[in-house]
Amino acid sequence: MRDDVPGNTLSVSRRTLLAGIASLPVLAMMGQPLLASDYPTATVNTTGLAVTDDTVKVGILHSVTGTMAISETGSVQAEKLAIEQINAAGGVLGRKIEFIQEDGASDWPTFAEKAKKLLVQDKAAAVFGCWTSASRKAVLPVFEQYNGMLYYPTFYEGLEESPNVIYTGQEATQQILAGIDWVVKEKGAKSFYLLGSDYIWPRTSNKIARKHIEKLGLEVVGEEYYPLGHTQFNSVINKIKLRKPDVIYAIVVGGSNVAFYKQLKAAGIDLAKEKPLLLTISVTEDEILGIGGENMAGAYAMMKYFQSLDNDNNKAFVEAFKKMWGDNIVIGDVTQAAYLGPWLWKAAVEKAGSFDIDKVKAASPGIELTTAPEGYVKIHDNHHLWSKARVGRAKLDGQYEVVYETSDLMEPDPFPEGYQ
Amino acid sequence: MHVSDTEQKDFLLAVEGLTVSFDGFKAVNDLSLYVDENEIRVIIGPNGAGKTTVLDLICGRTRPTDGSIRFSGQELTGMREHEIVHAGVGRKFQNPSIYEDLTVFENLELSFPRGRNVFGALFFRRDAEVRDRVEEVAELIFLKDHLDTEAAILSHGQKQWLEIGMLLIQSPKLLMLDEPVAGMSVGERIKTAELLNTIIRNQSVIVIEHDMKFVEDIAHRVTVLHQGKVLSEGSMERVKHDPKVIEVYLGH
Amino acid sequence: MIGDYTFGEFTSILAMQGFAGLILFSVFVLMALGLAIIFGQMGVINMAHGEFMILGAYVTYICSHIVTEYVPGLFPVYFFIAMALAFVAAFALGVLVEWGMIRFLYRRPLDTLLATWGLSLILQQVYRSVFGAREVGVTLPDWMMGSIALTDMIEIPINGLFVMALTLIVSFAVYFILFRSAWGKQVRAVLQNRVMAGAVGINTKRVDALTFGLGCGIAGIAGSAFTMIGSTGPTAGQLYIVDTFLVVVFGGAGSLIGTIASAFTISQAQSTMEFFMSGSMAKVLTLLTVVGILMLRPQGLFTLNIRR
Amino acid sequence: MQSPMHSDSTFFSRQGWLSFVVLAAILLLVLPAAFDIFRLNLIGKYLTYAFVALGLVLCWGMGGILSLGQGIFFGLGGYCMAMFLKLEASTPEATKIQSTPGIPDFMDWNQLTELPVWWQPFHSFGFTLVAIIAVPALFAFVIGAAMFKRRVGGVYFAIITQAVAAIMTILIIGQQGYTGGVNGITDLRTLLGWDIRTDDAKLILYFVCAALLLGCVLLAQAINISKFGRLLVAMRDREDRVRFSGYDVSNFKIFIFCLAAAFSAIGGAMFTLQVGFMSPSFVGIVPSIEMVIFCAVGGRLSLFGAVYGALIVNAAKTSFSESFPELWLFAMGGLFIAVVMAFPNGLAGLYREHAEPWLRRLLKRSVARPAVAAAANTAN
Repeated sequence: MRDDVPGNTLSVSRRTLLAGIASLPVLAMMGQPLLASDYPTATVNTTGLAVTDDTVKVGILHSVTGTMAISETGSVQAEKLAIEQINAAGGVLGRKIEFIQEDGASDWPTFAEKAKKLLVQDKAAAVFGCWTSASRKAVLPVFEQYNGMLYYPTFYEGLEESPNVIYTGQEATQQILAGIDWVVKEKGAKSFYLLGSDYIWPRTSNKIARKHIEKLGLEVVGEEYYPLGHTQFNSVINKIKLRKPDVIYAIVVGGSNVAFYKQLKAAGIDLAKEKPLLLTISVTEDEILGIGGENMAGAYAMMKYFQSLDNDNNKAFVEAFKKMWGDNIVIGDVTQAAYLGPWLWKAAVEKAGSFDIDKVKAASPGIELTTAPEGYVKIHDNHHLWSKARVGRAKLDGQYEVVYETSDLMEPDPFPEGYQ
Repeated sequence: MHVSDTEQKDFLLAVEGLTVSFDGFKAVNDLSLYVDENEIRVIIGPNGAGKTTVLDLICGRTRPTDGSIRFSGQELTGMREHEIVHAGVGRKFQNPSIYEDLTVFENLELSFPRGRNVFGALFFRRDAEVRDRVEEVAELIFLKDHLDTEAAILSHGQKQWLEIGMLLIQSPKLLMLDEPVAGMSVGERIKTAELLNTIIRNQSVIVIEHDMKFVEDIAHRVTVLHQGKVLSEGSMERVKHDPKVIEVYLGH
Repeated sequence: MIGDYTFGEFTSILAMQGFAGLILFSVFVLMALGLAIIFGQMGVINMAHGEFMILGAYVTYICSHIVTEYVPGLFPVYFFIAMALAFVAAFALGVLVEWGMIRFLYRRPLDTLLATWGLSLILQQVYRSVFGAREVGVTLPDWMMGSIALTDMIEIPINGLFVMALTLIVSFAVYFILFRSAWGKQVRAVLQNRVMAGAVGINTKRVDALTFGLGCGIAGIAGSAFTMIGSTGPTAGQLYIVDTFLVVVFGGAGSLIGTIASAFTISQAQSTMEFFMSGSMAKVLTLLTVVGILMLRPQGLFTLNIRR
Repeated sequence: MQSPMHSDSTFFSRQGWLSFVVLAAILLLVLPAAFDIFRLNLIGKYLTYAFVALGLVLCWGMGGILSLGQGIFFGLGGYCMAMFLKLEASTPEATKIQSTPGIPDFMDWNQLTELPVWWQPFHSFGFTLVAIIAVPALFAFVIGAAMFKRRVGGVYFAIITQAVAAIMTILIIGQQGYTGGVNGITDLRTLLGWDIRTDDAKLILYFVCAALLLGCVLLAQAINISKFGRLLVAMRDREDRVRFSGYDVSNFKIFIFCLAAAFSAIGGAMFTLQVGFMSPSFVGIVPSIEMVIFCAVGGRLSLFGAVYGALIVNAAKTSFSESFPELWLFAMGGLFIAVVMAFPNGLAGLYREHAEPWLRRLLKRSVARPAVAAAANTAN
């Protein structure tokens, strides 16, 4: 998805994993644990997955090293937390989850290689992993060939629908459309300047945004792409000043982010004044850490989840997460989506009454999760999630304040008619 | 000796009005020089007189700012180095420039004028013709018994000979030797003089040398350079007694 | 494109764009000066140049933390202290690297390339282990943020002015050190004729170490200044390396004036093209032009036509 | 006079043949027997880098031309192959979900409605095979001709090739409608109807890869022992002497650069086949420099060393990143420095200095080796 964020292993805080268990209140809503004895291994596992009478193996496949480690660390932490909590609540079909973690090393062939290892050698019943589109594209053929289950957490450009993948993040239309409608309605925005790092996600997202803006009869006054890692944005800032758009719609990623927002501020564009207003889909709380709250304050982000979300599920989630991984940690949209993966898988397995991939696949559409930190989610027939779209306004302290959420769940539409 | 009937002759090498400047400094300034067939010409001059630069200009290593260099009817200025070599000009450098990792045989073989393009070199075969020619040249340069010696372990003088041999094997019409006897023993100098006198049966030679004894032994004519210009030219005798030359060499 | 805008807007934008180009120019000069000394004067290809810059950036980051924590009163001026420390840290590391590695490789420029690339990998991992993988941000004193509004349209970023002033100071300092000081004379003597310089009593080893250190130190200052503009992360240094080398090579190695001229040419070209086309294409076109010109004129823009 | 060196017929020395047989046995017998297909596929991937390293031995080790842009050619070869496979995978039936069925998926996502003209020829397998070699070689020719004719060499050449690699990456990523962008060209399935994703196919592809590699080693050796090979070394050490012996030095450099590019391209194409996709992450500066280190670790003067270097460094990378991911960069960085400072001739040099004398004593072989360093270098 977002790409090329320089960085590497965030040294995972060494606190005891058991801390996570303290957050059992979340689990109260999950009903009574099932007993493994009611589900004999021979019947729940007919395809030779790594399922025994009391354990089931899953894979975690993210980059722990390389440029993507910085972004994927949160997802690994969330997935481990979810697994820990599920085990504490009795596991899946009465079986404890054991995870095998592999490092994709920010290198797409390595992802493919490790995915294959997880499926072929380890017989993982499910894999939670990947972050960038490139890594997902690299592993997708592997999952389809060896019939595995992948839970993919990142918001992404859509244009994909694989029976072997559950997309727990938003696809582009879910993330973008409601937010644009909101700025048009609430902020009276008439003209937009689209800006992005140069690769598929910003380009596709901008394409969808542009079509939507034009459908609304409004104007796109500029569209620009900069290479990943670009750090000089003065020219484009000048162009923005010249064209005077109401909204800067920015999908800049990685190190470029920091440069872009700092230079924007230095050039006298104070986001807090909202003239122009800045709307982004690429800056989560994680990224603000690097950009600095003072450079970002006043910007709007369109996501489905913000750490500040005010509901009981989220409070419990944030508390458990901090207990497990440290108080200083921030939780972004993708981290939350990664947290959903193990829970959605558990629900599907228990609905199917089997670990068999084909049965899990068949059982997945319609699975609901009322305990999700973002509220309520449900798996669509197209394997994406129904979820709400929200808009947050960045504050000085690096958190977002939720200023808008859709009243209904947005339907996932990875191949949006009229936006292609 | 050669009589200077310069006007009528077809020179092997005719350098006229040659000038080169490096950032305004004229290292060679409007220099003219004529070399006959089968002549040994020695260029002398104090340090910085432009001797080596003249050789560089002739063999194409340095591009002249102005002037012409005609070599047996061909204009050399503007030609690329290897084309100048193909035209028949061979050049030995001041410090022996040989392939130290290779044997004497291989050094000579690499200089053998066949298979000089990419595919020629790929499909080059070491046949009898090559062997015979290598041996022939090796004999000339007194290295017949060292054919299998790695060039690195030759004496300094032998390295000088080897480099001369590498030129000879190409049968050039003009050899340009930059200080060929530097670092040679007296015996080696004598042999080198012999060698030069043998080879001018078929070719001409331009030599830069400081060793006056050696110069006297070999020179047909001497050209004295000073500050990029020809100061004096003629037989060794004449040059030696030219007051301008004495002035330059003995100082004021 | 003038058709869409009023004359006033157009001139403003011309001014703004010129200024953007100047900032980019300053950035390039800061990046390239250190490299020009090391590569141009010493013939060493320092692929870890970017990492020396990042060292400066991290030093600044640490300073900002220490100052906020312990001596908040100094905060408005801490940046100057930070830059001085950044220079010292990068200089010291540079001297150490020269002593431990570079001095064995003076005759093998291509090998310095590989060895310093290895060094850059190690430094990246050190930064990552020490500072974490995340990008870190430096908090700037208020007076360095924001901009001066000249007109409605024309706003001059203060940090841009700061970088430009810094570039000017550093360039003059380098000029004086290399061309007006006794030590500079020694440096140039060693570069021109190492043996002879040694023979007349110049400590060539010391000169080498200090020259390398100076180049690295300037990189440290550059890195420190860049915290105002861009991000600081373990691998951020690699983003700069190709640009920096192109600036130096394009200018003609060995010529500091050439480096400055080439930084000016490349920055103006890139900034102008960025205005008329997408950033990616502008970048590609700039690089292509530079490579193309280098193919026609491999010695770079400015070079002495020397006698071989 | 008729000493061994004067006869031109020794292709390899005796040790050279032995080394070749050992390498062939390792690649074709030992490794396939020792590892399951999953690991073997990985090794096959490492071997594709050995093609690049082999090219670098010729170009850098022998010829002194350090290219920091070999990833460009690896990538071009890989992309040519990927384009063919992608077209084969994008049948109208397989892509009926798209708004324009029958074109690669990423084109559809980028609103392309028909196949670009320059993609058309990649429907033909024959054309693709030619293109895999010809496109990179031609590109290398253009770069080489422009640079070498103007005597750009050494450091300048390295930096410029690096810049070209940067340009290539930005272009490929930026032109995603035509190239698949940062994702690359993915989801490749069949080669002329043959499913390349099955274990059997991977096994066969491994053997094809190993055989091609051995073929390239032989070709490289043939060049080494030819006059061309000696000229290459001569040019590296005494360029002016070669030039003034009447050779157009630039032509030789261009040729060897093109050949190295072609080797890299074969590697790239085999990479695509074995891994199942191609992406710009193999084109840029970092992979290009890593490829140089494979060659340097193996020994920049040794053809066999290059192969072992690529294998060993990559195997180390995989196992290191599995067990101590944090240490990997330290190890890699240390390796660079160590190779340059302590053993510039790499593993091959160590082998020659230490292992070989010991082995010889062990085998009680007293055969005098040819004294020619160059010949010995290439034979080991």
